Amino acid sequence: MKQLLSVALGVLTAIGGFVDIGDLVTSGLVGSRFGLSLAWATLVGVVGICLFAEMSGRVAAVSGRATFDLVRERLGPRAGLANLAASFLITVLTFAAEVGGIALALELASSVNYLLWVPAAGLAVWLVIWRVRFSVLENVFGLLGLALVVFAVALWKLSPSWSDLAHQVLAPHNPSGEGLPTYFYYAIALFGAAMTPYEVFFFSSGGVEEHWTKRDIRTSRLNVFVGFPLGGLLSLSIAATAALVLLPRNIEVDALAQVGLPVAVAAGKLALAAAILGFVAATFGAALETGLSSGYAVAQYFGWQWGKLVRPREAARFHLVVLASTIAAVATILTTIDPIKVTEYSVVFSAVALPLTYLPILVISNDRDYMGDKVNGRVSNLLGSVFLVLVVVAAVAAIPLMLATKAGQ
Amino acid sequence: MRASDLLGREVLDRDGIRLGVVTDLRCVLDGPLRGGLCAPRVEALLVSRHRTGSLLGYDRNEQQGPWLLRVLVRLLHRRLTVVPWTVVETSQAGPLARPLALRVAAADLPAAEGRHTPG
Amino acid sequence: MIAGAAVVAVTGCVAPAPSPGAFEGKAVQTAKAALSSVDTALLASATAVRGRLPQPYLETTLSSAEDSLSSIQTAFDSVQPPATATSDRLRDTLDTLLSRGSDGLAQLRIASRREDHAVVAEATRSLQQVADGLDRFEQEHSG
Amino acid sequence: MTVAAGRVIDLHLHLLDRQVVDPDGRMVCKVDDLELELDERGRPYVTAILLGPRALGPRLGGRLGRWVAAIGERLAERDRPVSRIDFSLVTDIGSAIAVSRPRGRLDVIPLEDWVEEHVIARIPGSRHESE
Repeated sequence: MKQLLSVALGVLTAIGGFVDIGDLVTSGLVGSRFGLSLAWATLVGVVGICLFAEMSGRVAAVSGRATFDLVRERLGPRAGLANLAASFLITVLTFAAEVGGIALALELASSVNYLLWVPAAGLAVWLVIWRVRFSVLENVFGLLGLALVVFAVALWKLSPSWSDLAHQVLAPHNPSGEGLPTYFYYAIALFGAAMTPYEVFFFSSGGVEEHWTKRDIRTSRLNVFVGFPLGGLLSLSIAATAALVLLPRNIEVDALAQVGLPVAVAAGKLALAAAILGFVAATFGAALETGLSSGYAVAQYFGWQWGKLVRPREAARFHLVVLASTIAAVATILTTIDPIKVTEYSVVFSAVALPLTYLPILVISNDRDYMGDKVNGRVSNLLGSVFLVLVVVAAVAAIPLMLATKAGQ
Repeated sequence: MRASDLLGREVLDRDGIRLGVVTDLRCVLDGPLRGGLCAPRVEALLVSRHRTGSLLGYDRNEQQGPWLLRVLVRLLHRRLTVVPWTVVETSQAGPLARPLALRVAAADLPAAEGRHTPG
Repeated sequence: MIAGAAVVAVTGCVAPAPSPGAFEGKAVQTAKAALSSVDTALLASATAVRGRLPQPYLETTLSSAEDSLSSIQTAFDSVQPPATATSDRLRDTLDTLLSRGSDGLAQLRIASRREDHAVVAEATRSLQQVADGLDRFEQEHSG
Repeated sequence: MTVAAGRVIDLHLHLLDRQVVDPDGRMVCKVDDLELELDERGRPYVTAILLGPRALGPRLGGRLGRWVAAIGERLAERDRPVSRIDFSLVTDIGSAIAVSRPRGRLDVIPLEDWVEEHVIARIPGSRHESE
């Protein structure tokens, strides 16, 4: 019974943990501009994150090595350092976006300008990382993030023509008025938002910290294969409500407030309150994950002690990096740069960095020295290879498309 | 001397023909006993034409998947040569000659053997 | 660093006078973005009138719509129009709409905060006209 | 992976850049480089794990590598040689490299100690595990 409970908890937190500011904004934005015609990009992204999160979890359980250990071992110190620099910058950028997201969500609840919330949000995130235990943090924010289910409720209340929605998903087309480069630019953004590298840094490091063994592989798989797809459904619900309410009214999402509007239209104040709670929890949870991940990446590259299970004094340099990242993230948002723009850039740059993270995972999960008999099966390898090609294509295309479309304008 | 002094070093054979660069040092744990383990002793140099991708391990493992990566990496490392330490010119005292010179001709070195993973 | 460079490349483009065609394209883009802001405010206000939107959310939505409309207008006004009569006319028409939109949004925000229903209704009507104007402008000049 | 005498390993693939852990499971460092010595027959064998910026720098190569090494030089106490862990302390070579002495008694990571003492220890709550 207790085990069942812990599995259920894991699944629930995975759902809540999948959605962050990048998913909220990108899904809402894409839904309001392209309807569900880009749903395929989210679906492909969900398959990708399931695939690689499962591999990284398995590697963590069998070899006790987290993702950035593998990056350095397999790419060598030089390419590994370049990878670290890129991954670290993107993780901190995403961290900044999440802190901005917390502040924007709090502004929606209070109408107090978000800039005033930013320092408080940064401090709260850092305090939780400093003092609160992993399992508590994961469960609380994962469960509160589930409040985002109101988007599914709102979708149902809008009583759309389901066959029409299904048709948009299954027969993707580019609605008139948007150029093909823009269409693919947003496809990459959705893909990047679903597969953000920090998710595997966090997932694998968490597994190592909790001393997963081979026996935990099944639990890890269950969390991944149930939690992430359900999280993907939440993203799709957000996109669908935007497509139904905002698209016909010519509203293109450029603020978090617009993402929540369809919920109010469909289901009223209480539902909207739940949506705001979900925004705060999802962005706060993701801020914790990105903040920790910035420390994980650096500490794992240099071989420093890291983690939340030891006293902060014993992982001094790790905590120093987390502290510095928090300050950098808060400072970034305090420059009054639009947090939504930061979010959009963070998901696109995430897409650029995908191969850097996922290649080493694919290689090690095939290495018998590490994995013994738990190496990838044929299906994992076939899909893994397909996705490796896909992430390389997305990474190469992202920046040119960004420049060509002026970041999707 | 450090391991990094040998890694990446160019290797020329007896006739001065370039063999490639040192991608790895193959060791046997039979050196002087130190503590609980015998120290790893360098038995041979693995020499390939490039360094890129060698750390992925595909150049040394026939089985490791996925197929796509194996094919790509092994294309880069078509000729992986195992150079026994005994044929490396080490007469000079102090730092080793740069590039490393061999006492034998390239043709006399075994090639296929290197494709197997040790251990 | 790459990130910084790309951000600069994407956002920092100050161009000289565009061609009439490009200017028209820019105007259509501007109208589209402005329409999005105005319609957001209208939707939020209508939802609030139906009692489905809490006051803080409404205020935040309205002021962010106002902010984006004002930055859209600033961006458009900073473009040097090509020296043709058509372009000047185009600029005047759109600029009038944008200004009316800004005024309407400010009026709506103020009235909403005071919960002055009569003025809200009036501001909504005038914003609806702006929205129709922007929509027409977009239809006429695109394609 | 267990280690038997006579086992064959590739230094770069199986030893360099791996995580070093102490008997308490604490992380010590990465294998930044390896120190080799020649035996009586002129064959090199591994005598120590080298670590820290002065070991990593030369492996990075180029300007960045020189820069990292120079920083290491500045941080190090005068005349202190590059930090090393003698190979006699190594007890296992696997997905991590195990050493037999606890981290605190290896005396190889002065920077961690400095950060601990001057930054982290001054923040309230640094001595306790999370709640």
